[in-house]
Amino acid sequence: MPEESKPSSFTTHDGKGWWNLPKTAQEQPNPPYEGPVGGPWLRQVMDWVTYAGVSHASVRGYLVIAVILSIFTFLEWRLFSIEAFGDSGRNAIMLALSTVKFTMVVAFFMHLRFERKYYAWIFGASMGLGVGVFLALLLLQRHHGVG
Amino acid sequence: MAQQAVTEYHAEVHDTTYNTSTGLSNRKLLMWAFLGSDVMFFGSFIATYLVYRNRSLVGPYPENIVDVPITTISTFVLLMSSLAMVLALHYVREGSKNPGRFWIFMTAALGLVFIGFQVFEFWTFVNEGLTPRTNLFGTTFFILTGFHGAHVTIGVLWLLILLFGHFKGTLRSDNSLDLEIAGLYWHFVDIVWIVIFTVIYLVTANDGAPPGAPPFLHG
Amino acid sequence: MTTTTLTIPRIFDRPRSASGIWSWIGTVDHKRIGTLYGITAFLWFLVGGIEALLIRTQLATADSTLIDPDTFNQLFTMHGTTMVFLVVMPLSASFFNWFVPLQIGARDVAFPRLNALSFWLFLFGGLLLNVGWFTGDSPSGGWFGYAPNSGITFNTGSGMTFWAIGLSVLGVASIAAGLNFVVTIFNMRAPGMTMFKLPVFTWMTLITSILLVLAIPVIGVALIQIGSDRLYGTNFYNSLGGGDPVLWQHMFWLFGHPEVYILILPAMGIVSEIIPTFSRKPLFGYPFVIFSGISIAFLGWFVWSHHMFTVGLGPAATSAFAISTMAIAIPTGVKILNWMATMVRGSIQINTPMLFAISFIAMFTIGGLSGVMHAAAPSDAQQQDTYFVVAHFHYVLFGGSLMGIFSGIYYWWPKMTGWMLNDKIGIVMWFFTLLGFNLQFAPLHWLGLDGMPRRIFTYSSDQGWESLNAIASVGGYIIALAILIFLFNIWYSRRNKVMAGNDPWNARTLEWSIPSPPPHFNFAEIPQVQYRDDFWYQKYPEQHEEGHVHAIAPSGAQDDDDMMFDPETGAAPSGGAEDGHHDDHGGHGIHLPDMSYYPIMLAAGITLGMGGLMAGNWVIVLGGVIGMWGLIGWSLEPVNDPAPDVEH
Amino acid sequence: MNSNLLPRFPLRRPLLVLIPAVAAFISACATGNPQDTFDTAGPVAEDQANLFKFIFWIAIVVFVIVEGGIIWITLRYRRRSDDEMPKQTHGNTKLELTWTFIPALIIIAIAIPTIRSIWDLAEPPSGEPVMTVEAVGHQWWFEFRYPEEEIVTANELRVPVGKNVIVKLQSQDVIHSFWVPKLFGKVDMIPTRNNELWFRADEAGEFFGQCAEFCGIAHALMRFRVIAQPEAEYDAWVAGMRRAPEPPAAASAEARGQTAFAANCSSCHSTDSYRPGAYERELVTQDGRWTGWLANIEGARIVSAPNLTNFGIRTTFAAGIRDLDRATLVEWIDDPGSIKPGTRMEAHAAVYQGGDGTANLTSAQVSDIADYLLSLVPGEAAPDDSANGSGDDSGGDPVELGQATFAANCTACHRTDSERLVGPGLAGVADRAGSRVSGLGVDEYIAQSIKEPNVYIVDGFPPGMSSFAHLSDAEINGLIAYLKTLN
Repeated sequence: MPEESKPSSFTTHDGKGWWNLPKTAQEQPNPPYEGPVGGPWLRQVMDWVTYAGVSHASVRGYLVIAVILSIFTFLEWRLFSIEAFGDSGRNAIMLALSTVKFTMVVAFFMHLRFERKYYAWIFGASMGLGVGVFLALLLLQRHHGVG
Repeated sequence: MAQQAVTEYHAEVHDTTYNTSTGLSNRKLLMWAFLGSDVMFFGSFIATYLVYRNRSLVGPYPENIVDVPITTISTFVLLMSSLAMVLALHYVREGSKNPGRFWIFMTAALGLVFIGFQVFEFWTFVNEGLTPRTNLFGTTFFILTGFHGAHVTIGVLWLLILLFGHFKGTLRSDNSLDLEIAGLYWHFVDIVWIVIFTVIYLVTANDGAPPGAPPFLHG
Repeated sequence: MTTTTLTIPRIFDRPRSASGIWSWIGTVDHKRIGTLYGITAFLWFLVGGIEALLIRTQLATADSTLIDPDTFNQLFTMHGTTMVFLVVMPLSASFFNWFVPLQIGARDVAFPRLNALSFWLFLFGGLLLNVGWFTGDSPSGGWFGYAPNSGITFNTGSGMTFWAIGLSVLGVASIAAGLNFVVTIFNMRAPGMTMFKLPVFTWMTLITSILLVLAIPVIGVALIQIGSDRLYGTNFYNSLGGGDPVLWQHMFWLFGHPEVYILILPAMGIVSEIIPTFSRKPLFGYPFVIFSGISIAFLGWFVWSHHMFTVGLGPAATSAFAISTMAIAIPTGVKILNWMATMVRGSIQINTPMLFAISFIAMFTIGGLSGVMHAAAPSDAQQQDTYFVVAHFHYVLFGGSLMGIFSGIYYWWPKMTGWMLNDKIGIVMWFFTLLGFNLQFAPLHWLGLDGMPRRIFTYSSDQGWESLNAIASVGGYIIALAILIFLFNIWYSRRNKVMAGNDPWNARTLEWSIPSPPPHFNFAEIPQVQYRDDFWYQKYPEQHEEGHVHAIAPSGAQDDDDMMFDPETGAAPSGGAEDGHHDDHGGHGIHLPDMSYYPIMLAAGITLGMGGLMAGNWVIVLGGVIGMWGLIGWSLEPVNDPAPDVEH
Repeated sequence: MNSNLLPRFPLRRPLLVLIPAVAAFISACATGNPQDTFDTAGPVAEDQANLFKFIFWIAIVVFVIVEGGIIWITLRYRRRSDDEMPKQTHGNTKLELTWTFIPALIIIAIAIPTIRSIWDLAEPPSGEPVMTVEAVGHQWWFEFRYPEEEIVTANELRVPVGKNVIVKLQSQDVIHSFWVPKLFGKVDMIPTRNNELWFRADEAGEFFGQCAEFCGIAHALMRFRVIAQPEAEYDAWVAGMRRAPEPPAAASAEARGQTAFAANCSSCHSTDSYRPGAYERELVTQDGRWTGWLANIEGARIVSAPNLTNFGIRTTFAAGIRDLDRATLVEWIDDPGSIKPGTRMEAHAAVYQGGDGTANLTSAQVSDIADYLLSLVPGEAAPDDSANGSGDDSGGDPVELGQATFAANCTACHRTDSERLVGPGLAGVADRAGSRVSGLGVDEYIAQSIKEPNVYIVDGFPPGMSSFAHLSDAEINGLIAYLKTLN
């Protein structure tokens, strides 16, 4: 937490609506989020893609992401009809590809890559809980061996 | 260029800091928390679909009617609408009027195209004998994709209202948060579709009759 | 910067009444909404209580024919549904609304109109649930609605459909309220109030709200599924179409177990405020209490199948859920011991709120211990669906949640009204509550172990269950007597008013630093927080171990004549706090959100739209029109009118 | 905490008295009531009760410490003067960690026997002889099937003492739960799922069971008995269930009752499952009654119902809620809803329609039916392969023989007018039969339908009928002759 302000000055309301808190050290922005995965090479990639440090990516960055998403979607379609992988192999590939797509949209289009960590925590925790709980449910149902 | 980036950074951060305990906008926090809630909503539907996978007593089964190539196209359309959405936000924030309008319109239009694909798909399925009452696949498929479609529809309406606001001048670069929040919702609908597309189309589209169930005969 | 707003034609003016019914219908003030929640929930409490009394009357004797089985099924279905969704949850919500903004030093919640929407949806959803009492066809499939018994094949009336629709409406209300409080607690804290300086009640509200936001969607989906089964013939839980009735149980308890903590955590928060106050000691082990709350909430997601030990999960899954369930006992035990340790070496004032809080610990402990017995799956096979379970969860929900809530009512009543509830009558009420409660529910343990199943409308005399059932029924009537004493206390104390002043209990949190009842704007100046229990250390600076506190009075408003209230009416000072958006009072420049009719319109629209699924398409259309009107009006209506400066 | 305070504990002495008092109270808990979970009669319930008692004692210790502690703390530290100010202690990490770990240890102590018990009780001990029965939950009665002995009965499960019994649990409609507190904890009966449990009765006796999952309007009245008997008595019962009752004397009350029963009750209740092959047929017929009800819930006149074979040896009826005696049986037949609200019999059987819910029978008929039912006890005769005395085959009128054969074998599913039950009404069958399958004449078609019913299925009917090829040629010919008289 940011350092507490000196209690000597009791700040009054600044008159901009009930939701606005008085100006204190509290409202200083958190340090900008530095990305979910570190590593200098990744940061360089990110810099190129996003002008690191900006609160959102550039138009060029968005276009690059969109092209990657399109390629992945195309790949999914092409790989889907290949029988050689077998069912489980194909499912693994599909899940991997769509996880990448999912992450890219969340990280770049939804700006989670550039945002304060609160948002990532909220969304990540909900996703984690949902995946955990529903995987447990699926496992339980599989155990029943019905169908 | 690096110098410029740093300056831009400070400007941006200042712009998006609010007088709240966390410095985050109430509304954006609300939207993210809502998306967390919606994760559980769609999670429940998807889990139901997977639990009932391969358990239909009668056809049609997915392998009989699911059309992956067409849905790949509609998936692509929805992905592109996400791109249009970020571009719209970018230009509205920047204050570029016409590009902003164009991309908001494109987002909504691509969303409409996606809904069109879905309506077409539903229509085809019903014609081939699959309704929500037919079997478990029909029940879970229509409810899951139907609720996603409802989310898209709400998103399209929201975008059209914002587009109207942009013409009227109530949506400007200084309150682009309105558009950003709608954008978060829109992208969320997109990522939900990425999951649904994988689950229904790429993973289970080849499911046939479960053992013991009668084969489905076309016609 | 000036704002261009769309001007839309107004059918009726924005509400401005400061009193009368319209001031309540249009209100967005968190305190008024809290009051509305409280009164409405208390009325439902009376309804649910009457249902319980009818049930107990029927079961007081063997082979009773007083109530026919169908009515009995409706009674216990609605008793469960009412007490969970229309009583304990909204009573907690009433405290959330009243005291979270006050405890964190805010002037309102983050989204006042959304807050109003939550309340109206709760009210209307509750009405939808109870429509059946007027059509003669109340829900009768149990509050758990197990498929396929709740499906259209086996439950042909309209009751369970209204049940599904009504609960969905309540679900929207709960999610909206949950989101609101998450944002409020994260974002609206007074300067200096870091997360680990939050009062425990606020913390428990935050945890409860997060649980609401994440758990309600699961039951929402389950309700949509069973509703579409009933209305449109889909196959989700229709076993003839291959649907799996056990999936309903999974979905229901996936929600249902977090729901248990939604019901109990607020009460835990309330007693965590009351015990330190009346022991004159800070809560012992604050971080432990918080973290145990968090771990209870997290673990609560992975124990749901212990409600289903008898459906045949197989030994592996049963073992896993038995262990995870037992694990929850650990953080719960930590909380109980911390409350006790708070009292040790304290200076315990014995009065009504404290007695209720102590009873909470005592009774909740019993419920917790029988909970561990349920976690042991083999012995649970004998207890599941017997009166032992009924005893267990009433010890948790009545002995726990409701004791905590009554303790909270007595504790915060002076803050909410400005006058005290009579303590002597309160203690009499406490005595009868505790006596009646134990007479009513302790025998049920024995009945359950003696093989009496739940949800039976009668039992035959050869079972040997008569005497204990008779005792239990007497206990039920004693509880009813206690509630009558409570109503008498309100009437009596209102007639013989003893004014409370700002801080009648010598309490510890910020809400006691402002007048009772609080002014419309809560805090004339937003307080600057330095410590946990900041208000306490402002009063007793020498008590702080660091030995110093800031010397500033908690609220400048206290001594200011301008801020005095008429205690009779609770009305605002003539300076005009009610229309606080004017800049002319006290120079504080407080902008409060203005009243609005749109929340109630949107809520009515949603309710009509969903109720129309049963009532007919024209009702859906009507609901759609009203709802869209409300939604559009809401979007275009500025929070403050005339439009003040917005953020930039 | 505060161990130095314990000696001053003011409630110490009362507490020392309290502990044995509680113990005495608890041991007095076994009430001996019919569904007492402590008064166990078999290993499963005993294990479950022992686990409960083990946890209970731990819980009592915790209970006494916590509740005693609360009372003591409240009294000891009550406020004595208004201005006293206790030391502001915020916590003690060591102490708190201690009381995090102590509950954890207690929990582990409870978890170990719990897990062991879960796995121990999952299956019957291997190597010991087992028998299998099937229990089917219906709204609101239990059907019991003995697949090895080919017996179908209802609401009374007879088992031999000392033998492990595996019960396969099914449900035809909603979820029920199968529970005999003195023998075993409950396991749910769930449609679409096959659960099972096992138990053993170590002593002979009649044990009360009850449905434990809310299953609709008469949930409270869905009870049953497990009757554990010494092996020899059990074997005698099995043998008895394979024997036909003595046919009623001509013109007796029982004979009149049999006629009235055949006309009004036999489409739902079978009474002849002692015949060879009747077991499979009863299963198919029961399913047919059920699916027929589902297809037309409002108008159905048939619904799955308890098998009444050798009903007279039961001790209870109406799902275990009444002892079997003549007066109660008469009352039940006349107005079942007054004894068991919501019962499907009154809601659907034709004989209860059109009036106030009581049977459209004279009181004499009701009384005759009761007499007939009570007379259904295993006769002396050895199991007989043919129906109604094959000795009569040679002589007599084939139409009369056919009518008797029809009454005994067919009325569960077929009516003699044109109304459909499970199968089609057979009025006018002679006119239709010739044109159904080319190449088959009337007689041949009917004979084929009796012997190999599933070779040709008329549209709209389930392929549910089982073969009646075990009937003698004379009986089949008689049936054909009789059916041709129906118009």
